[in-house]
Amino acid sequence: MPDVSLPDPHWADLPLGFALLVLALWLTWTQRDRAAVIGFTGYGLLVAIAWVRLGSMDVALTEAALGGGLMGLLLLTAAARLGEETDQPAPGLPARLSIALLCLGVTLVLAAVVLGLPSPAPNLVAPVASHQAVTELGNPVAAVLIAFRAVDTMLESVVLALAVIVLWSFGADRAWGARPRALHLGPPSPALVFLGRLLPPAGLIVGVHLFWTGADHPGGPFQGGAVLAAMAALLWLARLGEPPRVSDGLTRLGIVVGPLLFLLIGLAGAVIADAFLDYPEALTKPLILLIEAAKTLSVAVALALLVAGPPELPGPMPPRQSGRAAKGVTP
Amino acid sequence: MSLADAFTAVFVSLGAFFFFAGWVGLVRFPDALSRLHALSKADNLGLGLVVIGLLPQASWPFGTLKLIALWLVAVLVGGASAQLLAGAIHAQAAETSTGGEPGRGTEAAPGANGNDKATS
Amino acid sequence: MTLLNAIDPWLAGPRSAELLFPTLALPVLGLLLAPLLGARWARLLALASLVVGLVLALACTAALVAADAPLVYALGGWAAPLGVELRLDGPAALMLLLTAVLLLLIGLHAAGEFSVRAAGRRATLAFWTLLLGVWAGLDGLFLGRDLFNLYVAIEVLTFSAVPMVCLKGHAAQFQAAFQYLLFALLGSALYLLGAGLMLGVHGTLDIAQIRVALDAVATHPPDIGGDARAATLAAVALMSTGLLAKTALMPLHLWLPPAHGGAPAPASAVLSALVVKGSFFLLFRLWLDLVPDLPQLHVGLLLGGLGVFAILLGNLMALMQARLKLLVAYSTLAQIGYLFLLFPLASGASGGPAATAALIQVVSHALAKASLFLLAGRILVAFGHDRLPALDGFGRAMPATLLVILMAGLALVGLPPSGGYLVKSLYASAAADLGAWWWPPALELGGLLSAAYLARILSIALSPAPASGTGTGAAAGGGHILRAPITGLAAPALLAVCALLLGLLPPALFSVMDVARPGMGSATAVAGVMLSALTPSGFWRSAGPVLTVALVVVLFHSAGESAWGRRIASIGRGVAGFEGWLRQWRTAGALLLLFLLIQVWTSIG
Amino acid sequence: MTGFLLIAGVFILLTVLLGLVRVLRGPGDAERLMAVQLLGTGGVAALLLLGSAIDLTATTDLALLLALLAAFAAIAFVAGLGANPGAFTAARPVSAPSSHSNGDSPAGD
Repeated sequence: MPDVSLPDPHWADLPLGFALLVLALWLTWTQRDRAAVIGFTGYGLLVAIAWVRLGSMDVALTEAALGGGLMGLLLLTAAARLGEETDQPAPGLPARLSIALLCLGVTLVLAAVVLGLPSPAPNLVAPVASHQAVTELGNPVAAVLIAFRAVDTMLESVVLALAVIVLWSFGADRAWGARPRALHLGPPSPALVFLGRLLPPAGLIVGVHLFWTGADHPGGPFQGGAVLAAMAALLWLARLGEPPRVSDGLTRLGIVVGPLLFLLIGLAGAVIADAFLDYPEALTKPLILLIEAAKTLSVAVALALLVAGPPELPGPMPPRQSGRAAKGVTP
Repeated sequence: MSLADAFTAVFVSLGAFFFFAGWVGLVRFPDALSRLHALSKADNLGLGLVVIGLLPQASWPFGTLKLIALWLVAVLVGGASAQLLAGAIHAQAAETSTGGEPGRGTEAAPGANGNDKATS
Repeated sequence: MTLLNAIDPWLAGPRSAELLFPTLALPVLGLLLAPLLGARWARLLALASLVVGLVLALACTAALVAADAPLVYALGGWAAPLGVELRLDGPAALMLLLTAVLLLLIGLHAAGEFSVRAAGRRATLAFWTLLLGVWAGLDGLFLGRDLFNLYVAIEVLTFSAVPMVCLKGHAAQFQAAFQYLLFALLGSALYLLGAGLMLGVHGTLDIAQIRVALDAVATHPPDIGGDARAATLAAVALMSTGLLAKTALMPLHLWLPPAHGGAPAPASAVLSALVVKGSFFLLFRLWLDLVPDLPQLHVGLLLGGLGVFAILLGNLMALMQARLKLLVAYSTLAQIGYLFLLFPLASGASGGPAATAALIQVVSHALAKASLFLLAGRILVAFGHDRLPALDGFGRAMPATLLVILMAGLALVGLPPSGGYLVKSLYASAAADLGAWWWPPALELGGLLSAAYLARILSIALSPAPASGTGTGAAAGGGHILRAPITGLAAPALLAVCALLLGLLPPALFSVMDVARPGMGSATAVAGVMLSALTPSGFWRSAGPVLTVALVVVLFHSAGESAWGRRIASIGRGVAGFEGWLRQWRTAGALLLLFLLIQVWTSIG
Repeated sequence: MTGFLLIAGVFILLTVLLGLVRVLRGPGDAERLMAVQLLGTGGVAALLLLGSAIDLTATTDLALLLALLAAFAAIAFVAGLGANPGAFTAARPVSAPSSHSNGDSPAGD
């Protein structure tokens, strides 16, 4: 980590923290979906900047890649599909007040506990730094993710692959094998098509750069994959391409290749190295790069497909009410 | 202060000024389209001037190239999203005047105003 | 035998801990291969991996017994705190075995229902992939000893369990699944917050190392060690509140009845028998392994009190349900309550007889409940619905099914020699040791209420078919009963018999649970309570009240329209209204926060 | 120089933070979006200045990322308007809420 202790305007963090707090309170208070989603995108930006100030560039990049691109897209399309009206009445004042009080209590308790923590908090910086060389990685976060705690990273990427299967299983039986259509949101405007033609090449470079630089600098497969996924979603949104069918074998391979390769190399490690998820000394760096490349691909495919939604049949969908009723009939 | 630093100081200050102007416009201008106009100024000029100002400070060649690429991307993205927003504002203005749903208005329509005050 | 002799030295050797990583990797591998192979092969893949998994679980247990010490495996060769370790002790081995056996049996049972021909490609691929996912998550939970690793495992479990609810694609199922997802994620967030806090306090996430650090703190003067201990307890409170939401301890149960009641029967069986036990097992680990001196914490009273609340309200609500699957789901809520008596009654470093009781309850309920849900699915298939008032006389159409329901039900009621009986007696002996006389009566009352709903099912099943004019009775229009094949009874019957005869197992077998938990003494405790139960007087002492209650319910059922009947029904409506209020989001959310505050308060205060 | 760059960065950040008033007050969603847009651009500028001041190359990467993804909120917003039946006078309802999206918020029972 670079030394950020030079001239550090701590006082400038005060407005940032204040803005975060105000925006968070407004977000919980407002009742209009779309306004809240737009506010939430801004909140994501602020959080990313806050992570920079806290010295966690990797987290800041993740927050920006997800919160700035895909999250806003996902939430706004969801809000659009739901319509502006919510059919639930707002809870009454007593209910709101009591929950607010309880939240305040929890916050105070947490604050008391966190402020009472030893400073500096005991941490694993020293052991990570002393063993980092084994992994031949310059970025300590990458070393933790791919070597020291490889099992967690592997299982998290399994969760992502699982999430796509789960989302697909939410589609209708008769639509199985069709394409996802959540991003078919009306005819694209010329400006959107223009962006769809020009932005993805730039995004491709940034995404690959983030993956590649992740070995030694902040960045990595997740951040890079998220950028690539955002670009794919943009292409689909501008109708310059179509999401693949759920029955497509290559797509499925793309979803699982990251965790699968991770697991298989890990299993091989039990034979050719010292333990499950260990790397043989001579091949450490190439194997790690191979895993990370596959992971980038899988993250990109999975995130893009998560935004694209479950498979749907072409043609105008039935209106909302009858759509829900039709759901009750299983073929 | 070297020449490069002076250059940086001038251009970064100008950029900062345009951000300030963009903010004033966003908060003070009366209708959505003029606010959007003010915003585009900050987007393009503000960021562009800051980038130009930082060029002498960047490492050659990758830092400089990265900065220029960033500015190109920002101009591209800023222009296109302004276009998108303007289109949406127009469509909605047309819709509100032909008796569309007022609650969705992006203009300072009374319906939108009232709706909002009730929640905030 | 020769094969066993050949591998025996290896099992006892130092490399036997290497059995742990395939146990975790196998379901993950299956889960990733399933979408590649497609719906047509997913079933075969899942069942084949489950068979291998059962063998692995048996080998793990054998190795554990042979070593008579916990098996520890450092993943990637990195020891804690830098790396992540897997650890197998007695309770974990028990859970591994239970999971492998149950998933294999449920999988075999569901093989016909979830095939491409019967359920379509979508549901088939999803079901078998998710089954493998549940298995992967559970194995991760049982083997993990690192708080963040456990978090990842429980996420795998949640993301696999939730969509099982809506495999059939009904609108109501989607709503139930969505509720389940949101509440479970709320729990995850709290857990993660607690784990992060723990890392900030101790600089490690390894449970054993945190325990060591805490013991070191305890020897410091309070003004130095006090803060760390308080922060640790606050972190445990955060994690455990999150896990309470995932375990659906009443009144944090809003998601469970619609989810477990609405899912396809095999999925309900998995969810009820295993998934809620996963988060409970983590609670077991947290409070027993992490925080010393549990009995001195008042938080045990809170958890135990909620447990009693769940036992009483869950059983009452089960008694009043109009649908069979919802009845079974509410019975799960009550049975979850039994698990939580562990916390006020645990004693000593390893929990004593209360820990044995909780683990046996996990096993016994899993067996009985999986059986009941599979049977409810059978009835659903046969009659096309599971509305109890319209199932009059179903026992005459399906006598074998009714018999198995009774066996599984009696195990839940806790008649000797069932697992339920072991649980009650072990808790009673733990309470007697602590002088806490007020817990056992709640258990007994819960058993009687269970007997009441069982008797209600029985009297519906055997009631004479109504006059043909009304046509509501199941047996009345015998023509449209779909005869389910008798082979479908094999798995539920096997499970029910196991649950009912759990107490007859040789007590020495229970000592598997004691490995690496010094002083738990399961074998002796079980032997003690079973000896007293197997005398005629001991049997009647527990069976007498149950039979009386059953008789009363049957009589009441046949004379339901009396003034007494109406009065009781109006009380019932009041209870149901209260329970409905508890299942509102704002109530459940507020209670979640409230329990968090109380836990922090009582454990630190 | 470092001090100047830092102060300029903080100034720009403060300016765009004040623009968040538009998120809270609206009046319309377009204004909210503009404020978020301004926040994004200002954030990019502030990050560049900060990164240049204390020599963090990664902040430039982050700025690049933010600039690249800045349009997504606007894209989603406009696309969402188009998807809402009645928002445009399109010939056919292009996409009503599909059957899978469970319309109800989970509140209440």
